[in-house]
Amino acid sequence: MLNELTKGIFRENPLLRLLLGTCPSLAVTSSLENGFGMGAATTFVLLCSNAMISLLKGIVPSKVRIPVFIVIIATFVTITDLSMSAYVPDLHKNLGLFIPLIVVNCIILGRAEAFASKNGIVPSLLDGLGMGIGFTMALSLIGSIREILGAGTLMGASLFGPSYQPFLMFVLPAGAFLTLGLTMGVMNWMEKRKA
Amino acid sequence: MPTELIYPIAMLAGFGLALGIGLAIAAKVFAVEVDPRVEAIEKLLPGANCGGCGFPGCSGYAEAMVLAGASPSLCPAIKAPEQKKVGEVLGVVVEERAPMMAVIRCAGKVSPENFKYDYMGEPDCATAVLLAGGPNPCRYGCLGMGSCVKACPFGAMTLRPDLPPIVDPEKCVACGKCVSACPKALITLMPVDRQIIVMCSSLDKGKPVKDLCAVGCIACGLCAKKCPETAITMERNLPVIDYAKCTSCGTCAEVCPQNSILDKNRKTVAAGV
Amino acid sequence: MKSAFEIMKIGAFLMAVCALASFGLALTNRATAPLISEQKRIAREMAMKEVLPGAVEFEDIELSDGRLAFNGKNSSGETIGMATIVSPKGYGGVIETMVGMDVDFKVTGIKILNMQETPGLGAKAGDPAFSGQFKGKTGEQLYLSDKDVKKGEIDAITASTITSKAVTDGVREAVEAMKNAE
Amino acid sequence: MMNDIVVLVIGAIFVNNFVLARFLGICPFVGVSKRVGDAVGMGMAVIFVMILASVASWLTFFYVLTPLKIEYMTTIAFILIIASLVQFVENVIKKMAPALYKSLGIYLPLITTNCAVLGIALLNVQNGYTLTQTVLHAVGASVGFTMALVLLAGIRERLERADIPPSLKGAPITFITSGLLAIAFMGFIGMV
Repeated sequence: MLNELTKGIFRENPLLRLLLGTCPSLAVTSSLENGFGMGAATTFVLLCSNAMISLLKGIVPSKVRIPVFIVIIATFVTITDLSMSAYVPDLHKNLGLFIPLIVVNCIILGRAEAFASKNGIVPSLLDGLGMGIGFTMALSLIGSIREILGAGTLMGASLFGPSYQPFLMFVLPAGAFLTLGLTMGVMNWMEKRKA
Repeated sequence: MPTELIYPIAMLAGFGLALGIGLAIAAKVFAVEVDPRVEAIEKLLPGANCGGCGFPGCSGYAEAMVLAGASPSLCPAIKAPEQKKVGEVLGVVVEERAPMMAVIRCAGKVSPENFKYDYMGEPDCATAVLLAGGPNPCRYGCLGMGSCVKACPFGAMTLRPDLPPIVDPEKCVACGKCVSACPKALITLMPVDRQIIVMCSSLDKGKPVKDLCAVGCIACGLCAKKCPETAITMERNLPVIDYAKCTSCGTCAEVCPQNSILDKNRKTVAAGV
Repeated sequence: MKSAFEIMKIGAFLMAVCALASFGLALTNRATAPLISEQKRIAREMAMKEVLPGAVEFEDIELSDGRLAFNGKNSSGETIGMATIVSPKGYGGVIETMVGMDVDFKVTGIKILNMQETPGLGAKAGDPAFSGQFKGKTGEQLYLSDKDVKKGEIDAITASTITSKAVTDGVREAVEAMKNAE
Repeated sequence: MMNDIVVLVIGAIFVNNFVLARFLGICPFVGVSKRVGDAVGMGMAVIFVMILASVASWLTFFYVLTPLKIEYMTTIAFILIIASLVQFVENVIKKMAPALYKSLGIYLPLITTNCAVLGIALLNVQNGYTLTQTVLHAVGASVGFTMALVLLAGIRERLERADIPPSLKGAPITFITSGLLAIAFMGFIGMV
């Protein structure tokens, strides 16, 4: 049972291994805070939708399977969206368009289809939690790299003092692609060296 | 129930109902009846989509068999038990087909030492042949870079240092992919049980061949003269065996001064293919 | 007839799920809606105070061209200036800017409400270094210093002329709008 | 009016290209860009669905959500429509054009989970476009998406032959290539 939880973090890390959920991971990881916020929101939605879908898996008629799953996921996303804009407005502004896009985030529908619709509620919850944590860690990692290089700060606190000329590229879209590609490369390299 | 609760519920529920019914009707109206037999046969076929049967992949072949009555014995890659089952599904008797395999008609030495230039390009015959017919001094000889090996969907061919690739009769299903992949057209499909094979495709005569290759056919014609069944005729400086007459006695392989003819019983070809 | 019942069943199932979902959403919305509008109002209030220093009380008015504006009154109740919101089109999208102006049409301050300018380049428009330049300027001075022929007094941000020009034009437009609304 | 059309379409194709600048639709962008043939197939499917989805979502927003003052339901209503639309289109194509379905069919379910389709529906509404602008934006965005996809597919086909450090093979090199592509596309910024 524990393996459901741990597999999501490194071995089957949704972003760096399974290549799921790359859209938000590139767009909102311009800083650690955004990356973490996005990861947390996605984890919450993933948990709830995995639980709900594994409850309903028996009675969903096959012809409307995808619309039903999507409505469930969308409900939790909108709840997250509304509560975030009420309680954490500035983070909500940074994440902007990408909170509603959690609905089509490939991780959630992917896990729902691949896992939750076939397993019981507890494994689904664990799987959701594992995947969520893995995703949040990956996002925070990329977020911090991009923030340190792109803006010379971490969580807003300046690291290298005012004289540091930030490497602007990393905050721009192109930098996001490069960071993700290189991070995956390093991970593969570590995997090879360890194995 | 205040209106600001009713509106959203009514709206989404309305959409849900309309779309649910719409999808259900669409699934019914647009249902495409798939003949169950096609699926059954498709499962039996090897699924390598090699095209050896002449149809676009296994699903295309399965459909052709069920709908267009194509003969079930066209699939080169199928094993006997599955082929029998396909026959049963179709309700047709499947006549056995002699197993075939691919043979590379060249046994010469293929190594960079005796290449006519230093080839630094893409390790692929089709690319190498573009450069003055490839690095092999013998214009007809194998380049040894494995275009055929890459083309084989069943992994039946393996590259060897200094020699043309070797074909594993077990794995080879004679789908013909390698035949079209070889830029020198050295590969032909032959019955697995054939004993006598001319292992050279050089159209040159005498000295030019002798200088370049230890086992190249110099078109001396001895095999044609000595063959007890006169099954061999010399065409464009190469012996062509009429396998109807040939009794695999092996005299041609014996007399051949260059050992260009392979006799599987006694493995005469010098390169030991 | 069985298939008709089957279709209805599927339709009903999706409807039920949607109804349940929207019920949950409506509840959440009811809980969060007041909070969100409260937040918006506070943000606007803060912006207005920043743009019209010294103003305590605000009164919504409509300008001649239908634009929404506010009259700023100080503690003793007299109007000390006006503010409005303009949305010039910048480099990455619309730059929503609030512009404050005192009674003799001098800009008292500007604040960028939201924008999607490139971080590190256009986004510098929000820093006081750039937005502070507008204070005390009016009419003719509200042009980019090197760019326009009339020798304006606003220095553009390096490597983001488009953003600087957009904001400057927006502020000038706001001042014009408020001027002829008097 | 003419200038407005050009600005909108060219802007969506080059300036804020859906994939390279707005990061929408990366999953299929990475997943399906192995061969140019697949990329074009996916591109066509995306163009078709994006335009249909944009129009459907615009109509829903302005004739259902706004009058009833339930704008917060936008996301859930849009995604429900898009999912059903894609499933409906899949059924239609499977029946009407089996050959087309064979080459295009496998991509259609992929599109439901495609951020670009929902992304454009939401953007059209957020930018307050009129119906014609919505269609133009959809055309521009989907053509931009297809162009980026086909460009990457072309490059990736050549990458198969290049010698890449082993740990960078596969997804990492694709992202790095997309990054360079994004840098190239940055040249268009400010054009519109």
